[in-house]
Amino acid sequence: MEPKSWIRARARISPYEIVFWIAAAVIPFVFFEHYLSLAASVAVAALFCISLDLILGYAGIISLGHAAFFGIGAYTAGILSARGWGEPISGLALAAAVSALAGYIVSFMIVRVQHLALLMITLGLSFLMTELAITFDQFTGGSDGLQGIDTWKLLGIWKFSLWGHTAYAYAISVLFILFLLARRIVHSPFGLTLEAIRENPVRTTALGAPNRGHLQKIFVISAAFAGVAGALLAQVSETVSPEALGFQRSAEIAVMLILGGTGRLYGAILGAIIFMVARDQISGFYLQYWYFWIGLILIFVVLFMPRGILGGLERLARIGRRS
Amino acid sequence: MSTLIAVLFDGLSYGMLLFLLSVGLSVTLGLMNFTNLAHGAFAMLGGYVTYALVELAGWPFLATLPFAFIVTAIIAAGFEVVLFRRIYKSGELNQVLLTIGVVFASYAVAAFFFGTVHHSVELPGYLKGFVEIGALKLPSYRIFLVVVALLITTVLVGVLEYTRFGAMVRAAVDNGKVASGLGLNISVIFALTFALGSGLAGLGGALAINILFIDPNFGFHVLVPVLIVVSIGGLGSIWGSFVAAAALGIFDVVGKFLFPEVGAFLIYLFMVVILFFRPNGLFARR
Amino acid sequence: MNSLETNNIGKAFGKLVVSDNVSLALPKGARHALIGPNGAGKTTLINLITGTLAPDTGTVLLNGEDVTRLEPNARVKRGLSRTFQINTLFPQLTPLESAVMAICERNGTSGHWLSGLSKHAEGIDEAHDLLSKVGLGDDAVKPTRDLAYGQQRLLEIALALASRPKVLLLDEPAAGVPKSESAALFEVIAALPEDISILFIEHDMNLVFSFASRITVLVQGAILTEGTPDEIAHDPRVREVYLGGAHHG
Amino acid sequence: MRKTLTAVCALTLSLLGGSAMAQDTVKIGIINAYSGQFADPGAQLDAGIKLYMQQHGDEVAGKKIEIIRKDVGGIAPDVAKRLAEELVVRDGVDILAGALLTPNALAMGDVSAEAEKFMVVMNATTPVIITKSPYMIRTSATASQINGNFGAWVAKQGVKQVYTMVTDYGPGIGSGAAFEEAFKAAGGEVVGQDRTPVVNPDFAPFVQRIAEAKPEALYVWVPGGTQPPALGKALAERGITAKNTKIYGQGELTDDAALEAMGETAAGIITAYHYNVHRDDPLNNEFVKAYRDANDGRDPDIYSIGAYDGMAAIYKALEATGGDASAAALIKAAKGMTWDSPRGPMGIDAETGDVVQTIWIREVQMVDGKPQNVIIDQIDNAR
Repeated sequence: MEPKSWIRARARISPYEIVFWIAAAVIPFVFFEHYLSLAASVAVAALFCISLDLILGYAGIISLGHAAFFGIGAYTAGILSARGWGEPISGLALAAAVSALAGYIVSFMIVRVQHLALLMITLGLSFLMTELAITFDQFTGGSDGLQGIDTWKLLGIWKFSLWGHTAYAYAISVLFILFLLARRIVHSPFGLTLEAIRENPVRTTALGAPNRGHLQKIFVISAAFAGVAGALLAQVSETVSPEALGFQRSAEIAVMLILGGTGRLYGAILGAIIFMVARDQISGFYLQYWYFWIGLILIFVVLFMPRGILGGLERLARIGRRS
Repeated sequence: MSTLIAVLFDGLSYGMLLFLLSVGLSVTLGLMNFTNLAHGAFAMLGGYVTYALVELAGWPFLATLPFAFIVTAIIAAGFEVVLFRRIYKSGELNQVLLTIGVVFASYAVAAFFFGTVHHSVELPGYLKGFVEIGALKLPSYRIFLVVVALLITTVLVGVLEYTRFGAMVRAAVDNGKVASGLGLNISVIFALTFALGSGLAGLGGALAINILFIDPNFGFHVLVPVLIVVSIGGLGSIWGSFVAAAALGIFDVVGKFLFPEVGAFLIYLFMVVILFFRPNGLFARR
Repeated sequence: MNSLETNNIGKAFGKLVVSDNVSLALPKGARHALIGPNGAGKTTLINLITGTLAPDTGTVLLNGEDVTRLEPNARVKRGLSRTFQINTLFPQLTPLESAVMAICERNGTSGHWLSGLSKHAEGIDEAHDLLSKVGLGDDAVKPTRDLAYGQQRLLEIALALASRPKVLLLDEPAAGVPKSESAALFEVIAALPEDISILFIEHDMNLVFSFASRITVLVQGAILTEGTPDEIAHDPRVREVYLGGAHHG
Repeated sequence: MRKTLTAVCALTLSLLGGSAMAQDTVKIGIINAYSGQFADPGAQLDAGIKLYMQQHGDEVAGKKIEIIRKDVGGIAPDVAKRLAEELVVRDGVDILAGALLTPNALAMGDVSAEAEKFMVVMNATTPVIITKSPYMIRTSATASQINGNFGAWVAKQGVKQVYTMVTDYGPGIGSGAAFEEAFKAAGGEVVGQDRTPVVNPDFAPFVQRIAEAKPEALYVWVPGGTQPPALGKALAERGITAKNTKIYGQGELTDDAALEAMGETAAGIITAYHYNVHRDDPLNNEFVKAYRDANDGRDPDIYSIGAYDGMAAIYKALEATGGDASAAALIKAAKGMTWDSPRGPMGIDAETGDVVQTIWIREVQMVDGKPQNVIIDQIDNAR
């Protein structure tokens, strides 16, 4: 194949994608009207998952503390709103900026360590942020969570109500826009460079790449994405508590991403959908013991779909096409 | 003065508890390079074995400890053969996901059999209360913990450094191909090593009941402190874990004693700083 | 002015001296071979020149500029490029992607995160030309891990060329290449642009003597002798240390 | 535009559906922690609900009571809020209840206010929660109700100086502050303040600090569960007992597990609580026996009684409204209600909707060689 068209094909939008997004925009409103609140939080989780995929799936930076940036975004938007400015979109923008700044500061540390040390440092930062949020209770409301968040009407028109129509429309729109941005990033020269660094950092250095600089840059971008996801949750649920920064949220999002499949963007979205919906449905049947079934699902996926659910589906599709 | 000694001793004994819980992970994660987040679940298993034997079958506490080790080791070996063995080469992400799955399931199983309530065990009289040395009051159970930890360290270092089994483990880990060429049965050695590491977790869990109690969340709860100890100590280093655990325990307790308002920060700050400058931990094996 | 110079470069790990006051000079367009028995410190010297290792003593000059304190990637930007003895590639990426990445890094577009890759048409064309030149044109869009070993060696060279080096360090380019594929490799090496100065380590004496204009013999981290292929071929000391006992084939 | 239109249509449809169902059943949505770190108090709370319904049937004023349970999994206000919204929107509940944890209760309160649903807080004790919705009542206790009154009581016993040690999160800090404020108002002095971590605390360093400070009296607040026995052990192991330091605390401090851990060193500790499992009273005895029978011999605790009385409040309010489950009717009926509970006489404040009850002051005494909480005083109609 001609190289330029091969490169172009690599980034071409497939019909499946178009179908997916139309379905995502329409199906919840039409068929799952009573699940819009859940759908909105799935969209938030998917966005957060994409932010982790940018560093883990594309750049190979593993993190057990990414909720730190999610939480910073959530608190930024939350505090802004509780102090009297509840306009949602500017809240997202500010949250992105503050999280990006935090990500920039942390990134100097992140790019110098790997493996277990990286896991533990990110985890430690997540715990430190949680402690900070509890300690500075005059800003954050402490462990009871931030009170008084009031999200204004979206674009001055649509009110956020408990029916979740505005919430879902807002969340899916933000997810879609940032997904397009993420998609553009991973198909840019920068995205290719990141994949190369993930594959072999020794070689990229030998090709003149400043690995750390590149990794810092994607870390900052990813932190901003996570911050937007956190801000979305704060605005839609009108609550933030220190748990937004915590280890459990970090671990859960990593589980969703690996479950869906890393380095694919859609793996992040699929992982979030499957994990959140499975938990909602299973915990409806097995109030106390749903952990058991979630655990079995995770074990099953690792054993039979080692590249995540999306990776497994791709393999099935390939086998199907061949036969 | 006696308060200072008492505080240092509290720190040391807390550290020893952390050591007993984490030394097994140092073996499985450090030697076998298997990211085993289910370590805490095996510790919980050992804890419930001791609880069941003491409270339901009426055994004396000390007599249950070997069983906490053995039962956990056998069940862990079963897991190794059926599940974990398949993912040694699948990369750490898959290992994280699968072992977290095991922790999730273990929570539900524990809640089903033992309820959500926390349990403790009845200790024999000589492990209760405190021992008075002059003006110094040292809790008996904590003295016991320190003694057990020293014992385990000695035995473990002896086993891994000076026995044929230890040599085989190191050979299998360093170079599986060469070792199997020498006629070693790698999969048996790995299963035994995993059973040893998890059995130690079970023993740690049994010893921890009296301080941390045991409930279905135990597997989640101890995971983070245990990972901290192992990462700071350095993978695969028994002494590293020992020193790191002691240092962490003392640092944590003394920190909270002197600066209670920032106590919770210190331990994480300590870890982040150490790992930033020594990413492989203080006593890395490699 | 020499393209590459090392002046009394030294490095020791504890008591083990791996590089002992090595001074080399490559004029523009040099074809300079570095030979010596295993453990002579050849790859170490390459690592000291590229900056992967920091020397204890001495300096490295690149086109007259002292680069001893520069990071490896900064030296690449100044025209120093290398290949690896053991394939050091991007297994999941295709040769085309690998080369495009290398070219983007060279021309400063690797940080562009908002423009699609396909917008960088010249880079893609250049990458494909480069791959075609080394004979990988037809396999440019196969994942690297699926390429034959000899093809992967060629990709090593192609990637090193993508940064348009003035000085190229080849670390055993023919290592492990089966006889059936080595002809293609020799052709590529012979056809390298004349204005690039090349320092190469090689055990294949056919390649060394057919290609090098000067040869340095390294033993235990130090230079034993340096000279033209003719001089080296007839130097009894070289025969003794190199061809005598230590040759490993 | 079309989106708003669908939204409006959906709203109308759901409202119609909701009112149609409301004719024969009253749905109660319970948001509680059934899994995770708080699963055990969650289980006790749920057992309280179950026992009440087992004893009183599932029909009130001609309406069938239907319970829909949701697991919030721990402290997660965003999830609690979503679940509350879903209960209202998807399941069409009439009443929101549960609210084990303060952050979750606060988030549920928003939904109660917006959706105009009656809400019963069955556990969370932070005072401010009750202000979140005009349709809310509480059947547990408030941090200030127990500890404010207790602080004044302690000062009245002639205690001059106290050292406080509370868990470093909302309920602990709130309880400690209420105690200190009342204690100081009555002329006492706070000589030291420590905060212990919420998760996995090793109490050793804090107990050492107390041993070093040698205060006249110690006030402690720790959450129920593993912490009271752990603290009990830490105190006993370092020789701090009521013999050398007066020890005060909220009732969890001397729960049965803690008493077992401390043994006779517990004697003399004085605590304040709104529920005593061992209080000899016909209503309580019957309740405890029934609870044990239904739960493998386990004793009820504050979570159980909060939920039990929460259900009592719902049943009584529904009886009073003749089955009208609208928030306005229920809150009107519930406010000012009083009844006899296993915990003692209790009621709902006519103004605030918060709980009014007797606070019991108990001292640990050795009874038949075993430490027990013996009631030595009581504060009636505490608010």
